[in-house]
Amino acid sequence: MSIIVENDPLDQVDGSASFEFGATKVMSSVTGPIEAARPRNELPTKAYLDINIRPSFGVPSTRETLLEHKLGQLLPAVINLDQYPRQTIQIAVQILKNGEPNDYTARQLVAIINSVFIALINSGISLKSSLMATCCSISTEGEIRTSPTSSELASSVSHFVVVYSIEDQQIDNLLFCDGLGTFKQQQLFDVLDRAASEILLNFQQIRQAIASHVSQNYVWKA
Amino acid sequence: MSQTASLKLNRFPPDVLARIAPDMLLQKYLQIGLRPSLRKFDEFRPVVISCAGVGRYEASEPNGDINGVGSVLGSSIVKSGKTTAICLISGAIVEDDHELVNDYRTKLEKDIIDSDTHKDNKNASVYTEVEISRGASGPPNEEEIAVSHRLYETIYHSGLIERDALRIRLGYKGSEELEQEFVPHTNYSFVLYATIQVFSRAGPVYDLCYGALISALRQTRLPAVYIAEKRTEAGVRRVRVEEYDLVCEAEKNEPLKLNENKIAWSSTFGLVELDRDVPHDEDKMEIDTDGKILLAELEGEAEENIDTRITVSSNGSTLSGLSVYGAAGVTKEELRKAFDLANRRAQYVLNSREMEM
Amino acid sequence: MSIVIPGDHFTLETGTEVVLGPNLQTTGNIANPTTAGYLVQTQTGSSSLAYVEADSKRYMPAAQDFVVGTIVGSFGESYKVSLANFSTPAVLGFYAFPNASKKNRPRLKTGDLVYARVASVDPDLDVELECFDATTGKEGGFGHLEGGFLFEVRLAYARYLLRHQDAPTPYKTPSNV
Amino acid sequence: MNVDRRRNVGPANVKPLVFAESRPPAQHIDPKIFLETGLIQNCSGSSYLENDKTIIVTSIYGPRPNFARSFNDQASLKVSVELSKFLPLDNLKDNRKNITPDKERLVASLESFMLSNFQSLILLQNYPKSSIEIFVQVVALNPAHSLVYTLKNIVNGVSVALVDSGLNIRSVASCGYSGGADHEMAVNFSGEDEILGIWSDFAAFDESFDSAIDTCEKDSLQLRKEINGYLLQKATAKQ
Amino acid sequence: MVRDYDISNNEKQFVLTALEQNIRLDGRKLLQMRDVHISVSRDEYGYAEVSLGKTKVACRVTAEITKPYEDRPFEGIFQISTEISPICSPFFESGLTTGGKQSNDEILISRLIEKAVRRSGALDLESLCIIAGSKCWAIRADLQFLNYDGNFIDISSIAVMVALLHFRKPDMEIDGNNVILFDEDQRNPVPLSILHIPLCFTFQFYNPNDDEENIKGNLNNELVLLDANLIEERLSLGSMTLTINKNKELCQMVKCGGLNIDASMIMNCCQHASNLVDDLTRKIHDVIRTDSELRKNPVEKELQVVNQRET
Repeated sequence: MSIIVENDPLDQVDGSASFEFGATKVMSSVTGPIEAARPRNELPTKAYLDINIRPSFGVPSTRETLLEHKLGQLLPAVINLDQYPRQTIQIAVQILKNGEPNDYTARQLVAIINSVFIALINSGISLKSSLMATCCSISTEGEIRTSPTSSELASSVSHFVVVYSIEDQQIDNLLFCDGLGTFKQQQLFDVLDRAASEILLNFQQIRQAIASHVSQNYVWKA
Repeated sequence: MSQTASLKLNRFPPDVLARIAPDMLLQKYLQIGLRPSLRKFDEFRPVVISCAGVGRYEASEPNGDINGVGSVLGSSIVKSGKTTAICLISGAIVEDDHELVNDYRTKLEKDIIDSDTHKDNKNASVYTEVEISRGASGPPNEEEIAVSHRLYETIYHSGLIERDALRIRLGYKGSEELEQEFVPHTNYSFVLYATIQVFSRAGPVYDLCYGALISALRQTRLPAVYIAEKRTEAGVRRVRVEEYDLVCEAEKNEPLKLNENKIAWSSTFGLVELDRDVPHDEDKMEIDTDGKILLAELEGEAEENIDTRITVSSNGSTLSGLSVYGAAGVTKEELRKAFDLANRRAQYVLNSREMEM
Repeated sequence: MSIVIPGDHFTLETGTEVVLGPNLQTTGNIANPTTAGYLVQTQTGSSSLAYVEADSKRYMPAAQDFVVGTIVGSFGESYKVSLANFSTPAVLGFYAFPNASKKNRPRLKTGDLVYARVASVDPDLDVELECFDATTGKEGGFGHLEGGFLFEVRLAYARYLLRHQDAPTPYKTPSNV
Repeated sequence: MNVDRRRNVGPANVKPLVFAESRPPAQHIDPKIFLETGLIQNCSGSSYLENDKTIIVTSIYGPRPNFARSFNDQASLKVSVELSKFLPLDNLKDNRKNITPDKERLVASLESFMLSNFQSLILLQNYPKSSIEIFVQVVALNPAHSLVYTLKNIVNGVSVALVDSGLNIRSVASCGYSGGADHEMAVNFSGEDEILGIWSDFAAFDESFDSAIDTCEKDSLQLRKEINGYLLQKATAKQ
Repeated sequence: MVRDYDISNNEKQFVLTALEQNIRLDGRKLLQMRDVHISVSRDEYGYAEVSLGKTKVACRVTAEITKPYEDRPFEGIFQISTEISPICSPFFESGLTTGGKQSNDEILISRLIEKAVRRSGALDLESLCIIAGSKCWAIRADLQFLNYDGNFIDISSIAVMVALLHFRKPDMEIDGNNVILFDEDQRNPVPLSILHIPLCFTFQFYNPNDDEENIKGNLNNELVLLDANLIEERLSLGSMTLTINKNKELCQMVKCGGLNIDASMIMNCCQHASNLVDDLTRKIHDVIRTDSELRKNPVEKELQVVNQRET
């Protein structure tokens, strides 16, 4: 897949990034650690994640709440939340282009996860590891497609969002997997393998984007 | 002034320890091969599925007359351990609009292209609202919304309900066929709604709600619908609005057609690493397992503290609706173990006598 | 210097004293960067130093840093000082000024700028500031800043300016014009 | 346009299901009740009451600390009634006002009736600085049941849940019902021949009013027998 | 709790002193607008990104067929959504975390844009009617606020208007009670009927001396500036928004409290805005024209479709 990453395009937040692959584009921002907006968001031992996702059109609905929930399940695995007790880390996401039918969120979730990861790096918040998300679909013929297009998704039997952590330039742990539709056990394992090699391949682009941003921030070092 | 200070060993009862140091308590149990919920590692809570019998076309007693009242089309009560979920299904009628918006082509070409235009939305789902009783009123909280939408999403993509199964074939009163010339221009379909109330919440809510929803859908019967009359009203500023009065038969109905092989049961597992450093009594039985322990249906404060989870639905052999997350990472071997358990569990629950009702 | 990202582990030499700087986490003798930046490892005598030089926008207080903050209010016997917009304010005690006493307390208004030193940082407590030189107890240039303008810069640039006195831009940042 | 963002409500332009009524709803009401307590774990007391296809689940939370107010010398009581979605509400009419109120107003009047009834029954002064909350959920409703008849069921459900909760109460309440052709009445009695509350649509206090009270009392005595029987059986089973 | 920027007295004094000398932090003159940069999507209709200095807003226009309002059977529906996400600054809290309550700034922006665009009849609602009383187009403009550096109002009016001009709805035919929609490949989609282009200009007022002087009326040396950036907007003592179109018609004028200003200043502001509106309108038209020229020629498109079918 061809990936376009824009590093730190936003001014008022601590870290931001846009992630575009195919017809899907998402912009994410991270601010924090900041003071909790209300007392009930102050957790005594760790930071509170305030996640806010907005759709490309229309008002946020239960669909976005579920996406926020999924992101909230994934992120504690990579953020060192316990380093920021009582603080809030605010994550705001704006979906710019869906790139898939309305009843699907796979491509958007991939773009959300990847853009939030880069935004987190830019914000300087302490992370445990690197990660990357990708999506796959299984067609009616049982064929696996990585980063399926909108029409491939629509005609698929099942589709998956897979997130792996990356350590020492290698695929490490399966951090998140969200599968919808019906599939066999073996098919899922094939999907995980395909996703892993896809991630290993594409993470180079993200790494490069991060590296060039770092050197940009230190122009005087050159 | 001589006083000696002494450190006393503090002992906490399990429920207190579960609150202040859930991970410690969990490890203490696991060391001796037990769980805080006292179930075996791979043991699920007993599940009882029963008929609520409140639907319009359901009978409240076996072999009794159908209730014949109300607008509930299907219902179920599912009890898992101490937790109960009551699911009610109802419906409404909507004018099909996808014909209208997606039918891009001119009429001449319609037949050629029809086959590929409607592929994307052949599935339907149930608009679900989950309510977990917790001694507070107000709008649904984030967890309730997430569970509700997850149910909608999982049912939609699993292909359990086809759009065609909800299409209404209009008749005349008393079930006569409708004559061609009276057939309205538009097509109508049912929309399904579900409300699930969860009492005594403990353990995985999603599994229970999924079970309740599936069980209620299996009981759901759709009314036969006929056109009572065609009204042409003069509305505001004498705009003519054509309306059809659609009436559901009081007793005539047919069961909602489900794709039987897509009926599944959902199971949730927790994955926890055994901490060898936690002190434990030497003489107690030691479990030998390297790596992580898979626990079926986490329940109680100590167990629910585990944040690596696997949720999967299975019809006994085929999987659907998978959710895996957690910092510990999940290996294929662990997934395989979870899937096997989920398959066996689904076979057991779906074939049990209760499910037949 | 190489650019590292989280997950790029490297092994610390055992047997020698290693001082860990910012943005590193260790398990045993394996170190893991917590953000992206330049990995800096230097050797001085028997001990070595390792840290990740990373840029960000939000200032995270570290003890002995020199900072410029805005007074946003007072609470009990101390001022609340904002070091970055929307961050939890730091605390600057009324007696953390040179020669301060019950009778001679500083008179700062909300919105005033102060130049101070970070006295203590603990994630579970509020950050504490002081307006005197810890070694002499004297003023040491700290206190109320009058006139001028406050420029916000990225943290890496601020550190660069602090280390290079001959930098081609005004000396301190945030600084007086 | 206000959209509910917290619920997945589906398409906007739907028509509700309209059913042809082939037979009038059964007029005969089966007075048999089925009771169960303690079904809900995470509250102080609960009850499940089933009567002729009407299901009412009551849960009581409290006494729990009340942070809302600075100080109160007795517990504050709150009653919430929730009618599940899809319930046939056509028969729930408030005949006192001769109008069919919307769902919210209906619920509000039920809540205020219950509040005044139970405020005097629960020994609130024994729980200073606390709050007690009663949640009533009408899970299923027999469309033949009128508002007043449902009220009776709700009151009896709450009464049993109160006993289950172990909260200090003066006595066990039981509510009786009397329904005539044009008038309906529900009277809530405490154990000592004392009336806790009357809900009636009688316009005048004439003989028919008195006889309706008598009918209610008889009904309530009968119900008390059933409730006590259940509670005794439950208590002995425990031992 | 409302979060706000902590602006020091030093910054405040510095900005105001500079303003008195007709200098702004970014080097502009008091009544000078920042450069407007407009870009529209090449591969879809109805999407525009506008930046005004560092302030950045995107707008997406979508259309669907629905039932018209009962009391307006001959009109389509037009909605503008102006919810501000914390993505543009933590200063704006999200609607859901505040329990659905909008901040004052948000309410102000949504009302102003509503009046400027919707009530001024920029979009011809009657042209959106398909079958009176039963079917019409519902047009929705969703504003996405991406970066905050002051003046969300003016930029929003530009973004909404560009996105509306850029939007094309599918062509259709009516066959009795059926509506047949045509795909992009089949027939070129049709633009909306835009009657005029109302644009907002927001002026901010300051008094470097004492507020009381204004009220007493002895000295009226208040300062006025156009298109404030973040710090200028936070320090402002009052603001006024004028909505005006190319024909120099004033569509809206709003001044909600704040600093008392000289009546004649309003006239000067109007005059200034009407000088600026021409350029800005031309710029918008240029962007739209360039975009439609870049898109494929319709005849070519038709042939392509035919070819595809034959092979």
